[in-house]
Amino acid sequence: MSLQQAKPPLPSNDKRWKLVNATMRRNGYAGHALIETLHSVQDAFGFLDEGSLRFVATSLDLPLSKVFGVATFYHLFMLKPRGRHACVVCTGTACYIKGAGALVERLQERYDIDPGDTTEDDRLSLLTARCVGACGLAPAVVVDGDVLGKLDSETLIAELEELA
Amino acid sequence: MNLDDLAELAEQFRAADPVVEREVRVCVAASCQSSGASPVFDALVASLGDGKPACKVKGVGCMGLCSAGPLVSVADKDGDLEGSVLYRDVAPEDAEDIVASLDGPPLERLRCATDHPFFARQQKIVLEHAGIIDPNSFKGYVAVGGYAALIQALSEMTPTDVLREVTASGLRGRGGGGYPTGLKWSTVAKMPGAQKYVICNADEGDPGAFMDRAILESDPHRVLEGMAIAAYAIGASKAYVYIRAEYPLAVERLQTAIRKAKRAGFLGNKIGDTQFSLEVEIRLGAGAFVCGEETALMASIEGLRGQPRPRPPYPAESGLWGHPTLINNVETFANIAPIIREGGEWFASIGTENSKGTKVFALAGTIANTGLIEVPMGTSLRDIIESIGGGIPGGKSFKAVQTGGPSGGCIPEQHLDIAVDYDSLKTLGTMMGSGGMIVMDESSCMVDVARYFMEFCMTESCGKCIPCRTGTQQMHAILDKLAKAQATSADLALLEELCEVVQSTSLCGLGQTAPNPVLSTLRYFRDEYEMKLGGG
Amino acid sequence: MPPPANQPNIRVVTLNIDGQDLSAREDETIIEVCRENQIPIPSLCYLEGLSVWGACRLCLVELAGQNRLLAACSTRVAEGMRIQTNTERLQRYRRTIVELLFAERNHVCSVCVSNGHCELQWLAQRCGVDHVRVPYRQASYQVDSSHEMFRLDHDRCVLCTRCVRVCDEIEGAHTWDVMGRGSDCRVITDMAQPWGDSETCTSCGKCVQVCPTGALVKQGTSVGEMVKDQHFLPILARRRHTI
Amino acid sequence: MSASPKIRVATTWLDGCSGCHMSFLDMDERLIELIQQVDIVYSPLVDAKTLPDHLDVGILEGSISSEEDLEKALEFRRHCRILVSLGDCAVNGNVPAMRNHFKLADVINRAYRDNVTLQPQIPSRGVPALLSVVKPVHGVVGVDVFVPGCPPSADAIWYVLSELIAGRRPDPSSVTRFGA
Repeated sequence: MSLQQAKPPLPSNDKRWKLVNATMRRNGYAGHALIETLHSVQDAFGFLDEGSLRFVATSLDLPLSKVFGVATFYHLFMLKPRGRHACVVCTGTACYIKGAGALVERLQERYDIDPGDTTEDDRLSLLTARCVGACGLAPAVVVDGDVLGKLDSETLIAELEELA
Repeated sequence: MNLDDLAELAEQFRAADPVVEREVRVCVAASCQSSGASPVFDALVASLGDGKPACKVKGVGCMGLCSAGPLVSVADKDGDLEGSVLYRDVAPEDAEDIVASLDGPPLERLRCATDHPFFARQQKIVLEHAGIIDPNSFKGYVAVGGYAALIQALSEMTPTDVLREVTASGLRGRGGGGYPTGLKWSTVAKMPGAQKYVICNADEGDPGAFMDRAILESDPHRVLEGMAIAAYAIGASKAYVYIRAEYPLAVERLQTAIRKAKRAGFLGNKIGDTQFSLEVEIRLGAGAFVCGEETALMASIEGLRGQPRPRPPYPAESGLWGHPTLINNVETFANIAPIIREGGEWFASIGTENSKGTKVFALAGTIANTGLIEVPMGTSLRDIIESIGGGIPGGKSFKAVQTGGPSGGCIPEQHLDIAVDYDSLKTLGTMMGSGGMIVMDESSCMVDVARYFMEFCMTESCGKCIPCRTGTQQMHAILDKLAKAQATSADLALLEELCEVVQSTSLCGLGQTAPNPVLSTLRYFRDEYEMKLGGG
Repeated sequence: MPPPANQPNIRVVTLNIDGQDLSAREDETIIEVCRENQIPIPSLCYLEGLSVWGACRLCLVELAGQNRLLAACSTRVAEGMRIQTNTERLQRYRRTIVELLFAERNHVCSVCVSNGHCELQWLAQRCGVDHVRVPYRQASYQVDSSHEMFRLDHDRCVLCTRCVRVCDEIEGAHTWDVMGRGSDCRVITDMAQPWGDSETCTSCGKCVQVCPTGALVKQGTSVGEMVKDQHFLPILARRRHTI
Repeated sequence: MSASPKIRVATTWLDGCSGCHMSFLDMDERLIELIQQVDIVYSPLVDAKTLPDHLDVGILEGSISSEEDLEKALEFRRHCRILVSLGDCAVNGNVPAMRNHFKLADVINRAYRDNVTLQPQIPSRGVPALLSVVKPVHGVVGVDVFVPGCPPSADAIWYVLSELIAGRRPDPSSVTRFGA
């Protein structure tokens, strides 16, 4: 007797679900494709909400708690949407030696948020990274994907203020 | 396919562009990209136009001196970096001048001397093509002799021959532990079972280390070639590259390389018309340092929480999905092709008694020349820091160099003359690690450095075993008290005791080595700790 | 996936534990041999009938000729092993590990429903933990009383994952898992929603019975009233594996 | 009967319920035997108002929750050769330390305002100021003997005192434990 679970319908007509589904199909809906699939959900939607986690769990036939456990283990996965802009301060050793700690502190103070949080107006998320690998540019900050190097906090804040 | 066929193919690729005599090479690895290499590349292409058909702008991998990026070198078609004219801190506005100088003397205002010790003292094996070939070009790799080692292995050597060469080379794992590579390969090869796996560990997580990223961004095919040779030697038909998602450029280049190698028949089914097949798949990490530990890495490939499990059984016996698995790091695989090409004995002639070959280091921190270097094992720390690295800038004095990342330690001035290899670093209470070297000047507080690394281990602890999960937290709390001059001598004694317990009882390497930065700074800079004692 | 392993011929080995010469099947672990021979080894995550987790590090033992300590639960015996289970060094480490556990969450034995029937409490006494040298973390945790029969108190949880394993391996529901990382780890049901809202929990109560502390308990119990019964586990585990 | 001079003992309670002292009294007829060998020179159970100098054994019940607790603990440490933490509150904070999860201001408001209907006010005179974090005794002074239990049984206390009288260092984990 086959107890195979039927694949669930896509959660909505949003085309992005097809991308997610394609990742799972490419991996034969195997349970070990969970992390790959979560990456594709986050690439498509920017974060992982409960609905998408449930969809992935049912599609890959994995327990809900296991999926949630994996999603919360890896720090790259976000369970909340990010702000319109993201400022990632590298806290690798080279950047730390060159003052990344002070950068983070100054940003916390200026925007009243902790690393990992987003300002109330959803404008800016402050994040930290374990070495973005731009040690030659220490201290390095990634603002919306662009690496800014050898920064002091006032220049950085001026850059951030310019963002819409 | 045999070596002659491949040589013919390489000749074809070299001859494909007969008019080109000189190349304007722009570093397009991540660090130079961060300093604006892409606009420089575009400006050079635009400036060159169709005016000089004998010259060509080419994107290449890392040239090493990252702090001076964007780097551009002008070289003869088959020329190396040392023989080239190197320009530093190039801006798009400089493109016109560089192009204009192609017919005349070099542009002195941007020139960066290549006879400087930074370049002259290096010996490149792993990075032999970095900064010379286009990492996105399969043909470019074959043209410089790429995949010859694989074809040689497949057409002229038995798996046992390959194992013999790798063993003879004395190569040790470049990921940190320094386990003999030949022994590891032979163990997996001897394991019974039809299904075996090769895994390339590209989860370079040590803060301040970017060797593997640079290798993958500069010369991805070389890593694939090493993996394919390993798979042939141990009898695997499936391989994974586990790579950090934080390295999008490296991921992209690796994907391109896999696709092109497969299309050309150097990966996939029946490689080089032999019975040997290998599928290579990329698996992305998701921000967990602990996944650099091999059992955690395998859990992550299996789609699980990246938590280590007790060893034994080792991956060689029971790895991915319970099958024998070979895990090596990027740099280890990058050493394989030259070992097959030149022979294990040749490789063993480089380096020290127990550490053979070269090692790639990422130099960072308060040092004049920040970047990527490759030196023979046994080069002294003083050479690396003062000569190659150019010493401490700003008239400050050297205090310590940190090696081995969060698992390593700090080496003070009095030990700078030590010859760097796996064993010498261990005697100093630190380790080779993956090759990050962070230089600190007199303004760095060593208690603060220890606290920084403990904070790292605390947040990166997977939470599975008690000593690491809660011990790192308690040690961090004491270090924090110390840094704030609120700790007592009883706190310091407790810190040392916790170091011992966490080191001896933690489940995996992360916890077992988490106390190292504390222990090593206590060993060499105890006075700084004692000066911080307060709190009555 | 791996093909089923051939059952090799199991040999019998002899080894020495704490000065006693013993024989054992070579597929046994050190802890199994110790339990058979009434050699006490403290443990928390290990439970006969569940898969080995290897996380509590309390069952570490010393093996002659090797500096690295071995977890008795995850190490198979081998011919000629000479093992020490209770050296001064091991006692010191165990003591510290138990202290670290007490300091991590909020174990207030005097008001705990498992008082007097708690494995952590016994361990503290056996390991000579009469006080905790490290400061308590004082992190706040919620109590989940949403399930009609059971209650979850994170304050008492030691993250041994016995609940996760029994639910997955014996009951087959996999309602429990662990979320987060490091000291933020927490046991959860389904998507970390209240236990009472779980869609997958069968209310079988096995998790409650295997929980070593007062983290998972029956509703309606008062201080010291929660007595656990784990006799079902080896029986069910055996039957599961012989099917 | 011992001919040697009696051992001078002081006890007091800090932030606790006094249950450990009640358990002490539960030694019943053994108290008579005890009194042959020890002098209880200062205790809630006797009349002395000030803590004498040069004591052999000091026994503290309760945790360090207020400035007065802190002062008493420091004074005991100064005056006593051997300091004993008696009971879970003294040993690990126990119930009093459960307030550590809340801000002190919230705790005080809860006690003196939120749940009070008649003239709610926060007392400022006659009661010692609370510390922001409740600590076990060894969190502020060195402690020599730890006797966990809530309360430790009379037997456990008897064992500990007998050992101390005999000049030995007791191992209370053989007779009591957290929450016992």
